[in-house]
Amino acid sequence: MTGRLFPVIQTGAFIVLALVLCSLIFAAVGLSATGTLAAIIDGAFFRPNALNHILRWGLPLLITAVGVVISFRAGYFNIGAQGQFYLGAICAAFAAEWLRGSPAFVAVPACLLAGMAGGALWALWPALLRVKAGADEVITTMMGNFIAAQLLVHVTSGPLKDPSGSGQQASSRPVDAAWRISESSGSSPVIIILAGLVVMLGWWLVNRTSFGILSGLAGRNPVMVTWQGAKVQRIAVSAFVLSGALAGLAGSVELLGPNGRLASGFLPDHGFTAILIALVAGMSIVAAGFIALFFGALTSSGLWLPIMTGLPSAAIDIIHASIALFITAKAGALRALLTWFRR
Amino acid sequence: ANAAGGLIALVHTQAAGDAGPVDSMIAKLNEFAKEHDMTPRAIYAEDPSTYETIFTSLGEAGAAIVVSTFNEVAEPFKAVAPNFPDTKFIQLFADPFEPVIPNVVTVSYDYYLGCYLSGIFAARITRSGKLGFIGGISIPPINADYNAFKAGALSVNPDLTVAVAFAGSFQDPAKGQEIASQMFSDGIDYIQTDAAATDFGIIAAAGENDGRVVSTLDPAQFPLDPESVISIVGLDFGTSLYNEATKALESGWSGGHQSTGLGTGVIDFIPSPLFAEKGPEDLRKLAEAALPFVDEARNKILDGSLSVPFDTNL
Amino acid sequence: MNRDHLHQEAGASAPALTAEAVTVRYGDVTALGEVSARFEPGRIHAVLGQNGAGKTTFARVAAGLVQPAEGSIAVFGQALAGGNVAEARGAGVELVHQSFALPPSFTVAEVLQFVGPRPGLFTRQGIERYWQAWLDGLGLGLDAGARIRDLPIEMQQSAEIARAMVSDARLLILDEPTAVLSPEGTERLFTRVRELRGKGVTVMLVLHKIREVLAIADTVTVLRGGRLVAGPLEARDLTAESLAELIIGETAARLDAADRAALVGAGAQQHDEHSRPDTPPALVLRAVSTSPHSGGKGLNDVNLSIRGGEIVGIAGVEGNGQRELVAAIAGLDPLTSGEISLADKRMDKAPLAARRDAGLRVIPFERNVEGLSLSSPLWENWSAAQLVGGALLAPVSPRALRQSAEKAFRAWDVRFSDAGQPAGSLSGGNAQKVILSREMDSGAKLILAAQPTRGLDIGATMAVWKALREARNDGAGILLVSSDLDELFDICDRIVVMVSGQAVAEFTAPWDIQAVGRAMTAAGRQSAQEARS
Amino acid sequence: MEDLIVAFLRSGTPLVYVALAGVIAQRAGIWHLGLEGMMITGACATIVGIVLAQSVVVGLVAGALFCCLLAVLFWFVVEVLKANQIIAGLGLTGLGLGGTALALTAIFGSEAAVSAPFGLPRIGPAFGAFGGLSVLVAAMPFVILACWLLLCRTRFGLRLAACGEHPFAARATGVNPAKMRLVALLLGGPLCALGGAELAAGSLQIFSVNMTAGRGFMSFAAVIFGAGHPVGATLAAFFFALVGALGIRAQLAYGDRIPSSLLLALPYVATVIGLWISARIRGGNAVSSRELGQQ
Ligand SMILES: Nc1ncnc2c1ncn2[C@@H]1O[C@H](COP(=O)(O)OP(=O)(O)OP(=O)(O)O)[C@@H](O)[C@H]1O
Ligand SMILES: Nc1ncnc2c1ncn2[C@@H]1O[C@H](COP(=O)(O)OP(=O)(O)OP(=O)(O)O)[C@@H](O)[C@H]1O
Ligand SMILES: [Mg+2]
Ligand SMILES: [Mg+2]
Repeated sequence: MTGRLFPVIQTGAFIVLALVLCSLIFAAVGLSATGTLAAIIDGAFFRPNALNHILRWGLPLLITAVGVVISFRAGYFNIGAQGQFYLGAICAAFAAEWLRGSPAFVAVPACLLAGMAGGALWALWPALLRVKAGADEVITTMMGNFIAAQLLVHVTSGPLKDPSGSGQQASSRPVDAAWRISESSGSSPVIIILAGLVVMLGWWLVNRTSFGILSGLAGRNPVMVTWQGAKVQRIAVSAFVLSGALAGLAGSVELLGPNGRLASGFLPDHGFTAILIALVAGMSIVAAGFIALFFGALTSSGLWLPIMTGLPSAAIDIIHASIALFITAKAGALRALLTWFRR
Repeated sequence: ANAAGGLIALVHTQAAGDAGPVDSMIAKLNEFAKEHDMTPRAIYAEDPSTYETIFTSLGEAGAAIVVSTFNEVAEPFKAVAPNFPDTKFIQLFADPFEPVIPNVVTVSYDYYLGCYLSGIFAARITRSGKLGFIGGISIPPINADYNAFKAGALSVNPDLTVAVAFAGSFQDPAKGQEIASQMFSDGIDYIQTDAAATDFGIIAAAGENDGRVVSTLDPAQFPLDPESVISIVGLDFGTSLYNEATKALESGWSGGHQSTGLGTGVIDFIPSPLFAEKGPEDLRKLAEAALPFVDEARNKILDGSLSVPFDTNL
Repeated sequence: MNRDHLHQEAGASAPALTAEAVTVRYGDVTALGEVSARFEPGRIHAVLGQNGAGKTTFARVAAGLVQPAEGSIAVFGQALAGGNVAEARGAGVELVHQSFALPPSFTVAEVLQFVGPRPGLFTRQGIERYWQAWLDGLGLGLDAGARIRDLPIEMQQSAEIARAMVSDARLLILDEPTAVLSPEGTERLFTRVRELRGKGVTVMLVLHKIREVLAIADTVTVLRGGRLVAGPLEARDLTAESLAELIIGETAARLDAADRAALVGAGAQQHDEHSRPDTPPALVLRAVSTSPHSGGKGLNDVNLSIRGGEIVGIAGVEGNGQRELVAAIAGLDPLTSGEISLADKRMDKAPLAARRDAGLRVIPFERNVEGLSLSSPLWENWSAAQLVGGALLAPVSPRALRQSAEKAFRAWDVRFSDAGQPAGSLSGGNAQKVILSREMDSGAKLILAAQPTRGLDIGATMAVWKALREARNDGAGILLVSSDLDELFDICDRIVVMVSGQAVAEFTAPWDIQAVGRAMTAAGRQSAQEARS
Repeated sequence: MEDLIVAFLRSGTPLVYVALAGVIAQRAGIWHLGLEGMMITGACATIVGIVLAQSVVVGLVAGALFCCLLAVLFWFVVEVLKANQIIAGLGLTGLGLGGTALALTAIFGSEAAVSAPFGLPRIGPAFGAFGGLSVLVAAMPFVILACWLLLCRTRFGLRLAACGEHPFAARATGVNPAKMRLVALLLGGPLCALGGAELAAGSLQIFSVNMTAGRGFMSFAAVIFGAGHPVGATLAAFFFALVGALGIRAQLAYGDRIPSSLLLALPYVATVIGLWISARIRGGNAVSSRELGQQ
């Protein structure tokens, strides 16, 4: 049991280290460090409606993070979750536009599927570039994120733009109220069930199928699985596409759920946070579930903090950045430091 | 921790540091809060997904006044404001709400009209017959400004060309400089900017050679380069915020819509007084000659005899 | 051991290496426990022991790569602080690593420059000229401009030795240098080592093969389980049998005569005729050619057939198409022409998974790269073979797989503590047994065994041989690739010699050792002449 | 034409400096996604230094010092704490972007852009149309040459490359890869600072929040694209500058017909295509097996 507990303690310790770094920076610019840290906890867990907020921010992250786990386990550093998430939302928004007028039981599944297809496609080309040409997926998926962000600007101020009023919003028309799967500021049973399904299916895929075990082996040593006769390319492409589809699903959930419309530049850190979650969870699907809720709480707190403490938004960015900086650190490494100094 | 007068919050959806609307709103917010012993909060909301949560949180925190900007916050306002009847919501740069929500005031700006005037002015300043427009990101309000600028210019001389380019960011002065340099070397000699902090690079590019002028958007930019910044299409969000917040504290305040635009002092085409002193001789003369035409167009717009098309598509 | 005696023999000069109660721990594992020994200068010292006995660790302590937890080390009388390579190199110690440690994209000249004493700017031609001259003086036959990754393995080792000689090593340690060499390569290496001794260099060799120890060593030191069993002992006082006993301890008695003979290099033994002429062929290759790889040669018109119940050995100098042969049969290299049949079924284009279904099993060359995923759990490594044939979404039961894996491991006497431990935590011999337990199941009809005993200690080697013989007796056909002729002579029914991607000669028992050797080299020269003309 | 070359040099130079920092780190075995954060730090420190101390030298030195501080932090996290390089790099970038914004608030009371009264020295009117370029543009060829010599023509460079390619080989010859990586990151720090300084004070004299706008990431792409070679990365950086310039051309020519957002995506598309082509030619540029923090 201690084996399971250890990573949790380790991660907790490094989050503390990250917060210490933040406090140093805050102290340097004259902000109260302890006050800020207390406010973070307060905002995460003790604000009104805290649980609802945590679920609202955590669950879509969870869906994307499960996808990231699947592709990372297969050995591919697909950092394109953000772009795949955007493409999912864009495709779902197009589907919603085309299906205008149709009943919810048709439109909602269709939009969710369209979102998955969009995300999957946005993961497919880096996958093919990787397995066919050997082009590094870190760069291709990163570029994919930039391109997707431009696409989002384009569709929200062009083809999907809401023409109502003076037409000055860079966003799509609101989706039909009947299709919404959650309220704007909260979560809903539908999203909870969707996220639960994704976790369960993801867990099953990773732990109870051939694909799960072979992709885990391939992720650590593709040569070995090749010599076992597995088709590594097929595993790779499936892993990319699955992770893209899940990011796309999260995009369409955001569209039909809390957002209710497609807006230029929405949730710009979604993909990156999902990657953090996957890494912190140590590539475990179930752990990703809990860590996603932790990050949901952090996001919720980050929105509460400027209101309560007047903390500048840059300070919130710094908290996130320091956590990213430290959270993948490994314990026992400090021992290495001592050895190094002895040299 | 709140001061006696309560909390007044500005939720700005564009980044601070633009030497323009956002900076001036923050300054006025702080000034207003000090005068009324209120706690000011300037909250940067970059992500549209967070608007509702932020407004709800402000409501829950018992904010007295919440000010926000641009049409993107309209739907969140409609969703949140009814839940917090004691909080007064002000949306600057808005379409009117139908039906009116009793605790929301919307203020519309006809910024594009100022751009139209700049187009008229530009058409009379240019010697090459080539004008430029540089926006931050191609979003609908910026597109509308470009279309109005172009319409104004073509109304003077249909043979002019108006090039348009976007930097892709409101915070990228280097890109602004690169775009402006290319425009200037193409023979363009007048650029209207609409790109917040990106403008700094455009002004720098104009300063690199004689005969290049830019029209920007805030009086604070006049001194950056007195010989190149010829004018601005001003939009005084800060004053607007101050005025609306003052009204909100008065008794008998109620929600509704407020139109501001040309003629109210909030939006106007304003020639640079510094340029009038220090600008190159020939351009100063051209500017002096052009201004009466601008005034004439302004009057016609105000009395309704001239209608300027509003088009948010590129 | 009488230290005073050693000291007197060394005379005035200090010992090349003195270890005093050196202890090294990796977590819970005690890799070395209180090892004390003195090695005289100017001699060739062999260090022996089973896999995991601590030989590499001992070498690394001497080279400053590993900091001992306790104890001390002195080189030529100079005490070392330990754990500092620069210090050890300064004192004259150089270590040639078991798995070579040269950046593959470097040229030989760059490697030498990189370790060499000359900082400051250089030019490409400049260092190539300078180091070429230096290499020529050493007589290693290396091209200074060649890239490491393009060099055949023996040349890579030469480059390692050259690297070690740059700083005028006075104590040169070679960790299992012969594991990768052909018999001729080993001969050349030993000649070089003797030359070095002639120049006053002290050489320490980590070896597994008793025959080689007896051929080269002046003294012998034996480790077992991290402890010093004996040594340095004078080699001339030792026999093969006594050495085997020192290495494996009491189990030595259990060796069967033929293996014992093969292990100690007592010459090839005739053994029972196992092949059954009437069994159908498990593998038929007809005129198979493949395209050349980067650095290697493709197969060229190879005809080969292996019957069930027969072990066919592939002999040849490394890099003459053995890899390509295995890859082609496994379906990992596409054929440019020819036919492959497995158990009478044409499989020219079939993927490896289909070939596995037909009974093909592979023990690949590189156990740590091609055979195992070192950071993955043992049971996953074992399960891979069960999973690749089926659908990707086929449900699996980890618990059942784990249990089957554990059962297989126990049947193969793998020393493991938990099926969930990473494969990399096993010793080389045990890791090889994990592969055997996966590949040598009852469904095996044709087993490709590529260098299955490379780097294994004598006990593990024996286990592999036993397994191969049993599989053969159960009717499987076996293709055994090995650079160790004694191994081939001991267990093969037939030996095919490969040169330049061609099968140039075939031998059956009784073995004509000279003829096999001639085929490996003479035909090579001949084909090289053909290529030139 | 001259104008175009000037604009091209101007937009390429900051990328080149930062990409060189990335190359040095890459050679030592570090995927440096913190370049963006170091670059903005350099830009901020330079302008703030000029404003507060009225001295370019103070600005540059401050930039170099802060970047070195970040380099040490990054090194500590990835090398000592063994954190995932890519995530830690992105974290470092976030720290740089957020830290500079916070610094502005702390020093000047708001995130408003800061103008400096003067920028880096220019090369002077003697060079005609090029006179407006900063001395850092003029120094660039020498810096590239120095990097090339250091990395490809000295023993130090070989050692650095060994640390990246085969750390065990380095360790086995007495080179401490951890120390070498620290040195590599510390060499990169001032280069990033110069890249940032050129961006903010080369032809502009302004610092605004987020003004690097992804240039650090493009520099990193140039490192990969240029195969980790200083000259290759330089060419790649200028290739990106060229594509960016062409993107502007395209906007000026077709801006009213093709949506600008799509034209703005051109550099990224070009990067992907370039990476693809270079991978095909070189037979792949993917790092085959990354340590992904699996436990
Ligand atoms: N880096 C390491 N971490 C943990 N354990 C190690 C490490 N290196 C070696 N060991 C363990 O220390 C013991 C001695 O290993 P060593 O490599 O010295 O053996 P060896 O005699 O060289 O074996 P072989 O014949 O297989 O080369 C083994 O049990 C091995 O598993
Ligand atoms: N060239 C190398 N590069 C990096 N690490 C190495 C290298 N050589 C050895 N090591 C490390 O040292 C440890 C021991 O290596 P070694 O090659 O002695 O293995 P071994 O236990 O002897 O196995 P085998 O029986 O297969 O030879 C390995 O776990 C490996 O991590
Ligand atoms: Mg060893
Ligand atoms: Mg070994």
